[in-house]
Amino acid sequence: MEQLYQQVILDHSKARSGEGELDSPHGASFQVNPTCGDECTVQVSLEGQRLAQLAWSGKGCSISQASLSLMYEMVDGEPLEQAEQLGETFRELIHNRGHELTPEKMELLEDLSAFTGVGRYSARVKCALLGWMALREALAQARHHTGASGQPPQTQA
Amino acid sequence: MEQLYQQVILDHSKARSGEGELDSPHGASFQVNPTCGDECTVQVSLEGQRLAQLAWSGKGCSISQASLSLMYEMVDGEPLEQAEQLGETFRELIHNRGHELTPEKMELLEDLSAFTGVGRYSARVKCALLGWMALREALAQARHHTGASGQPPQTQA
Amino acid sequence: MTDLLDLAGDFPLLSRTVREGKPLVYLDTGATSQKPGQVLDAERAFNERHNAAVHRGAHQIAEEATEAFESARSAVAAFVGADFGEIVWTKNATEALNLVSHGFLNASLGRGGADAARFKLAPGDEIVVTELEHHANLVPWQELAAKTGAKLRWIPVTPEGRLDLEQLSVITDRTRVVAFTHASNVTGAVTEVAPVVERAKSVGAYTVLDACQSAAHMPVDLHDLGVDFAAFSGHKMLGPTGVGALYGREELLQALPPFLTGGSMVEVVTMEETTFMPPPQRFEAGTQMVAQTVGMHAAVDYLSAVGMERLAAHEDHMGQLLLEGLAEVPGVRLLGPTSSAQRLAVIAFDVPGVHPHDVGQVLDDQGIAVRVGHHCAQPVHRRFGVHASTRASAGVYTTTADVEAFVKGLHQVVKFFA
Amino acid sequence: MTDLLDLAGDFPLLSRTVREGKPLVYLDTGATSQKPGQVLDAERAFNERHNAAVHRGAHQIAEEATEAFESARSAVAAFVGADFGEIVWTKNATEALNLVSHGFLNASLGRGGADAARFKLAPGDEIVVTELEHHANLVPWQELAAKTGAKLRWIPVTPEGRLDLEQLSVITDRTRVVAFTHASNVTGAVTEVAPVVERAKSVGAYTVLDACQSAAHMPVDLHDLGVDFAAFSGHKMLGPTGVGALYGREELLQALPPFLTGGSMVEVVTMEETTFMPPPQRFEAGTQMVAQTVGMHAAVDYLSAVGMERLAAHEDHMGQLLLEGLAEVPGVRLLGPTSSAQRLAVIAFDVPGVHPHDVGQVLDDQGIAVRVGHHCAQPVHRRFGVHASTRASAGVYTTTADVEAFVKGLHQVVKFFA
Ligand SMILES: Cc1ncc(COP(=O)(O)O)c(C=O)c1O
Ligand SMILES: Cc1ncc(COP(=O)(O)O)c(C=O)c1O
Repeated sequence: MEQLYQQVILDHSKARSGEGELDSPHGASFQVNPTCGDECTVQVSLEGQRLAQLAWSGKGCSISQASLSLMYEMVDGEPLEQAEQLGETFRELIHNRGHELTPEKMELLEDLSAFTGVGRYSARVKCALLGWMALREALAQARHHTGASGQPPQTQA
Repeated sequence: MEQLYQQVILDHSKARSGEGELDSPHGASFQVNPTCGDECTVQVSLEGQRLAQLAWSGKGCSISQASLSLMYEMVDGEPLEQAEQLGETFRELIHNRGHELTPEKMELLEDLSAFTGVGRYSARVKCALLGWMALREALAQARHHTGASGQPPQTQA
Repeated sequence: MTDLLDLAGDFPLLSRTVREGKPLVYLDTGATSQKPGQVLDAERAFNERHNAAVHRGAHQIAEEATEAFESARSAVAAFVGADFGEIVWTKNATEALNLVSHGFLNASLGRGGADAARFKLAPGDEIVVTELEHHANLVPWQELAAKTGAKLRWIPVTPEGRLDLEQLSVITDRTRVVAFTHASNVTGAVTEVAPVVERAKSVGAYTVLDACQSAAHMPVDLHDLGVDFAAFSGHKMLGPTGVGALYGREELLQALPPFLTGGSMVEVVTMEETTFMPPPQRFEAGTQMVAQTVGMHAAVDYLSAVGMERLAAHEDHMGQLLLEGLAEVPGVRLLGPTSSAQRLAVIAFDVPGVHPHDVGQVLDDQGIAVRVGHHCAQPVHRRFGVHASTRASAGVYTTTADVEAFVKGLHQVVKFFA
Repeated sequence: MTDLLDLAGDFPLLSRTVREGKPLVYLDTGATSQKPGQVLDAERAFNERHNAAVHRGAHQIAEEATEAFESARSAVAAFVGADFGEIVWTKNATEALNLVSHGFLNASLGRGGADAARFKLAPGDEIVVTELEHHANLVPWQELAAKTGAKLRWIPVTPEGRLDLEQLSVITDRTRVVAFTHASNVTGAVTEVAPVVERAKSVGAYTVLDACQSAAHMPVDLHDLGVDFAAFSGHKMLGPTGVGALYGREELLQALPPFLTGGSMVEVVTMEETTFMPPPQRFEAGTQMVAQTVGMHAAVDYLSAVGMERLAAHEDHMGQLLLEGLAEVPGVRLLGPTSSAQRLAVIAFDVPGVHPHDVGQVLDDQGIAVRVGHHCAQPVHRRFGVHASTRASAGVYTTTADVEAFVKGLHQVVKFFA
């Protein structure tokens, strides 16, 4: 249990950094985890190739809420490409059935590496990724809206 | 095989006594055996409490055709009650899984006793009874039509 | 003292371990039951000896398969107090409920001739459901309403999680159908059927009972209950997945237009048109789940051998222990009646501040299998002001040791997330 | 010389005897296939170890059940040349075909929003089927036509029992759907799919392929065939009863409105309305036939291990022997192509003057199981001027001894009724 519920996860599930709403987002996405009905909305606005602002709201388990909170901390204000790459790496980690990725990738993930254990529980994979699915869709929408160049990467959920 | 296909069955399946059509029947019934799509129509007209005339048409296997042909020979012109009782006894025989009924009943059945073996083959039960189901419905209709008294017996198919 | 049952040994899955060697404590029977060896053996024996196309072949195995299939129908009919011809096989209860709602739809679209006119719905008509329903007995009626222009109304739920029988005035002269659950898969509340049926009859509405939870956990006699239609699933009552049944009063099945169409439910087919067989065949299109009906036959035989009264008493006892244990855990909120009277051993609850997923995970880590989420019943969760819950549900094989492990586990949960 | 297979030993039922000790000669695979021990073992192992509610639980067994269920989907998808998300579980092929026809109906009734508008039918539109169809791919389209006002038309059949590809002009600009069989369960004819798909595409019509017989007896690659939808059944391809599948091109499944509604296919449910999940879940309402999907997984694994090319070559050889044997029996009339090219080992015939029931009975008496009747395809029988026929059909386990017994038995039939 302690391996799954790392302290950073428990902390972030309460801290909920970045919870809120944007006034006029460029992109937004609402996602539901049909297993449990958990929901989240992620909103983004861009400035050129930068994810200028992110806000989220949602209800869900500690894993999903912590994932959103940490996502906010790590991608808000960052270059789009970096945010998207982080998302891909995080997806890879969660699909890795509880095993770590290469040291370089684990370093890139910083605190998100606390989610390594989630991959052992296939029913929780969606919890960890729900916010990131919303981010991907919101960014795709925002790019479309603002005409920001670059394709959002097309990969597995 | 010889037990199932008694000579009287093979003969009647070719003889087809009573095949034809009535001009203005008091009752008629069309029945389908959904297993094989076999069909038959039985028409009757009454005179008081007597089954004055019966005619049938149909396509089907030797069992079903012989059953119709013998039915014609045994009930045409007979009192309604007798025809209906014969039908009930025949039904009982066919549902008896290949065993004979009491000697009295077997006697009542006359040539129809050749169908005893059919009861061993549950898939053929419907073949043997198709015409008799049609007779029952046709008679019920005819009674209703002509106001002939007496209730058609309500029993299992 | 209740005569406690000791049947876990009949259920092979219950002897397995999970999460690195922990004995399994299975408290998710409300979702799906485990199957006794007797059921698995019956299915296998059928497949090894009697498997063939039903109602079709002239050969011996086809005859045997047909007899096995129809004798399963007759056993299941007897088990729920119905006649042979009143039971239609479906793949699950959900299909059974859809079969009824689509029967009404087809009648409304002009199918089924004069006989089916009684099932026609149009704007001005109303369909009544309840706030307690599983999605399976809600969404099909929403769809029917949307397609016919009928209006959907519903009976509310009391703070205890029961149908509010004071509110039966929702059923009016406009009501054509009343669809309601016999037992809630969230609150465990068992519905008092009589007043609902009485009210529905008094306005000429048809009744559709979701007997999914009840048929598995208490004696059910559908003729006594007097409903028009009812649905239940094999996998909830020790039977295989992939088989369920619709009950319909004979006279109604005679008049209801078919739903799925195809082979084995037709009489005469030309390119232009088709005539249909009488029920139950009219509703059984295509090759049926024959081996699974044989398994379901074995399941109702097993249940009958145990005796549904004894089973209910055993589960009632387990329910009481679960309720008592839950009451000991600080802060935990029960969603449903607090006493085991008129209630199944289906115990849903909220641990404030801890999401059900996290509750379930910590229990799972101790080998305890419960259900978390909305249990396919979002409205009743909304009624209780929560989004999801954790649910422990007992079965004929549940033991006091299972309950003790669960209560201990729940204390652990509260401690972990404190 | 074909590499003949020798697999009967894998199939427990084939070693039984019938009619007082006669070895069973099973030539009714076209109706339903027998199942190898591998399939029965896989299903049983699932039930004994991994049975739980799928897509719902947080506990270990529920995770395992979900993985088993979804990995079966992926195996079946690969087997028919489809993508994972393009396979929807159904109880049989009939349900799969109804799912598509009801998707069109629901769209026509205004369900499914703007996305579904492409599936709307109205008077003036046409649906094209063929005279060769099994009732499962005919009656649902008759129903759809009756409910939407669309007109049903059909492609005729050649004297040999093949789709008449000279008559594809039946498909016109008015055609919205073309539903046709990949292989006839009566004549055995395998359809040349490309010209039909090409013609349908050229007029913007959707194609629906009945792959029930083909998927079980020859390599099938649905992407290569380019059809929009396809249906098949587990029980015909060595798998369990109670499971089948719909294939739909991803883009189309995304747009098609749901059919059965209930649990596990919804996102947000209020009393007033419901939003639905993406495919394939949108089409999988209620508890699924999970154990049966696991059995079907084992079946396609078995078939793949044999190799569908080898299986087809083996069955082709059996088909040739059956055709040769039949030709020797005086007076017997074949309903279907006389050569085994582009044809399955499904051999229907008429013995003039002897009703199929009687043919079947005399064969059965010798332990030979064949199918008699209209085989759920009345129109093609009418086309041949007969009411019913006798059909022998081979499978992967059929041996030359089976064929010899059959031919000998048929001589017996002719003698008996001479
Ligand atoms: C060609 C064809 N189509 C459809 C079906 C229907 O399949 P099922 O009965 O499994 O739904 C069958 C088999 O009965 C068939 O042979
Ligand atoms: C009360 C109730 N109704 C309906 C259903 C639906 O049953 P199934 O999923 O077997 O169709 C369930 C179970 O999921 C249930 O608990």
